[in-house]
Amino acid sequence: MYEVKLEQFSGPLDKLLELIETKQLEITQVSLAEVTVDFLEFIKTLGKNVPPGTIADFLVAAAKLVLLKSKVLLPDLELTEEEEGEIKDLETRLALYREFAARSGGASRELSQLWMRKEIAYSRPLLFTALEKGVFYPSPWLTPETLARAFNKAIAALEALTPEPGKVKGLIISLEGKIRELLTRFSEAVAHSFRNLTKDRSRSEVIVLFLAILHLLKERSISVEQSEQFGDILVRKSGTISKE
Amino acid sequence: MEKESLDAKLEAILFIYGEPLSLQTAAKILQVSLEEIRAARAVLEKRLLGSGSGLTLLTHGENMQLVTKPAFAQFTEAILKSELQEELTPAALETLSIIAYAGLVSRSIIDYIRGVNSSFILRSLLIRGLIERSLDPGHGNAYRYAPSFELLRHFGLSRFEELPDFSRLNGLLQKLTPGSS
Amino acid sequence: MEKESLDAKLEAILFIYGEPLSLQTAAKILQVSLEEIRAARAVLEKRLLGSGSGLTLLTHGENMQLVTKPAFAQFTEAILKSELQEELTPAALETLSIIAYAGLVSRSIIDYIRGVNSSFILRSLLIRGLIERSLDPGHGNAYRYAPSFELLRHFGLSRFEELPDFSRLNGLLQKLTPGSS
Repeated sequence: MYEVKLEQFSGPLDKLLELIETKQLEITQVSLAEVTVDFLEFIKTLGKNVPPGTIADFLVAAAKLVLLKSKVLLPDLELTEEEEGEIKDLETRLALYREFAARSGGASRELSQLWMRKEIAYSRPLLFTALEKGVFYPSPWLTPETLARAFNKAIAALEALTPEPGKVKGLIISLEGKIRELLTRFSEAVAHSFRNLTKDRSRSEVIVLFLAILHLLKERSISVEQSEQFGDILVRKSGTISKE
Repeated sequence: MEKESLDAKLEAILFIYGEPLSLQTAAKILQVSLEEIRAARAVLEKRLLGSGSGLTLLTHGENMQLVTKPAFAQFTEAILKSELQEELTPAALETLSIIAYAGLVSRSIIDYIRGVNSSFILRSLLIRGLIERSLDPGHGNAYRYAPSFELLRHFGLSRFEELPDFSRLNGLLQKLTPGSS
Repeated sequence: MEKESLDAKLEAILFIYGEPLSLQTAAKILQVSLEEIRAARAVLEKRLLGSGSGLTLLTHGENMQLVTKPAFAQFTEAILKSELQEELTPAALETLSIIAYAGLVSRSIIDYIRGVNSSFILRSLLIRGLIERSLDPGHGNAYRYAPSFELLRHFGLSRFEELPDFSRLNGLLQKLTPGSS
């Protein structure tokens, strides 16, 4: 049964909480920006055995972190109201999650302690003393056909549970591959605009590109520049001079 | 909690046991002497009488049993009747259909197929006489469930294989619950 | 025997029924009003606490159940030969804590708080009987989840409001689901 395997993967909020608590930070936008690179590093380590849906969850969180990090890296970068909202939402959710998260004590620890106490109250089974032989009480409308219908419904629900692969798979694009692709293109042209890089690409690819750029930023192999508000972001290899 | 008195502990185990329990067994479970159990029984009997409880202690020689006060015996019938008169819920129907199409099936398989715990519903189907249970050989105290003969008769069938679309549906069940019986 | 008090009658029917019983059903069986049953429940709860009884009353929403005192688990277990209590995984713990503190919560809220898809952990908690689900009115086939009496019994609490820091954490969750309780 697959549930055992699947439930072991913690989600992006759990990972973020772990990173923040390891650094003993409070949950603020600044501390989220601080752990963004570690978070992206972690995504790279997610192997093939991680369900596509989980990877997608991580990428969605990563996109928000990237926004947040961009704001810190590029103070001029203006965020839309919606983007500001997304960042704020991540912060609020993380604070709420911390109250219940297994890793951070809180409610989960209280429940765990109650559970471990093993002070269990016991009840009597339904109509303990009334279970006598000879009673037969079907519903008037209980027929072989109603049984067959009920059975078909139950089986259909069970079949629907089987995880469908492939659906989210398109979202997963190797981060490593993107980084290599970026480096090649940087050697061809000195400066690339982000708009050019992301032209004709799917939303998920744009996210991955963002991650790649951030990763390179961290390694100092590129620098980014935004000349005006709402303007395009220029990405260039470190050590070269802008021609513009 | 160590200070809880012995009569309270005795009451708790009698509540769970349901049937008449001997002084000896009670003494063994509560890890006290026979004299202590006898004394606790007297205390419990007196407390139930004095506190306005709805329960009372029956004593037959060395055995004792926790039951409702005689005046309340009528409620058993009323409760049973109200339980039986309830329509079968969709959940009960679903559980019954799994048992009927499986023929003989363990509780863990039923729970797996339904995705929820079925113990209450199984008990209720048993009380209605729609299913029967037997110990699952080699699985400790676990039970297996089968449709009752009364149900078959009610349907006017001679065997469950005559249920609509039986072989296909039974086959689906076998396929979806691999390695189980 | 007409003079027997209502709380004694209520105790008797809870004893007979065994499973959680709603105020409505109890009122119907005893042929009294809901108000009277509510009052009888309060009297019964108080009497059980004060009289040194081995039993206690669980309350969850409109339902109540008569059970043994949690402190006596080691003795009652000797009778039931109960199965080993499985550990709770971190995912199970945090999902359970959200449901227990919320009282009633939709799957989308659980997913939102945990940041992951919770369907498989919910299924496993349902199969273990620790939570219950019901259709979310006005949301198609979506389910809402609530903690079960089984969970209350395992925690050894009389009601979920006794959970540590309940009102603050419940308040945080209520803010997410305006209109539900």
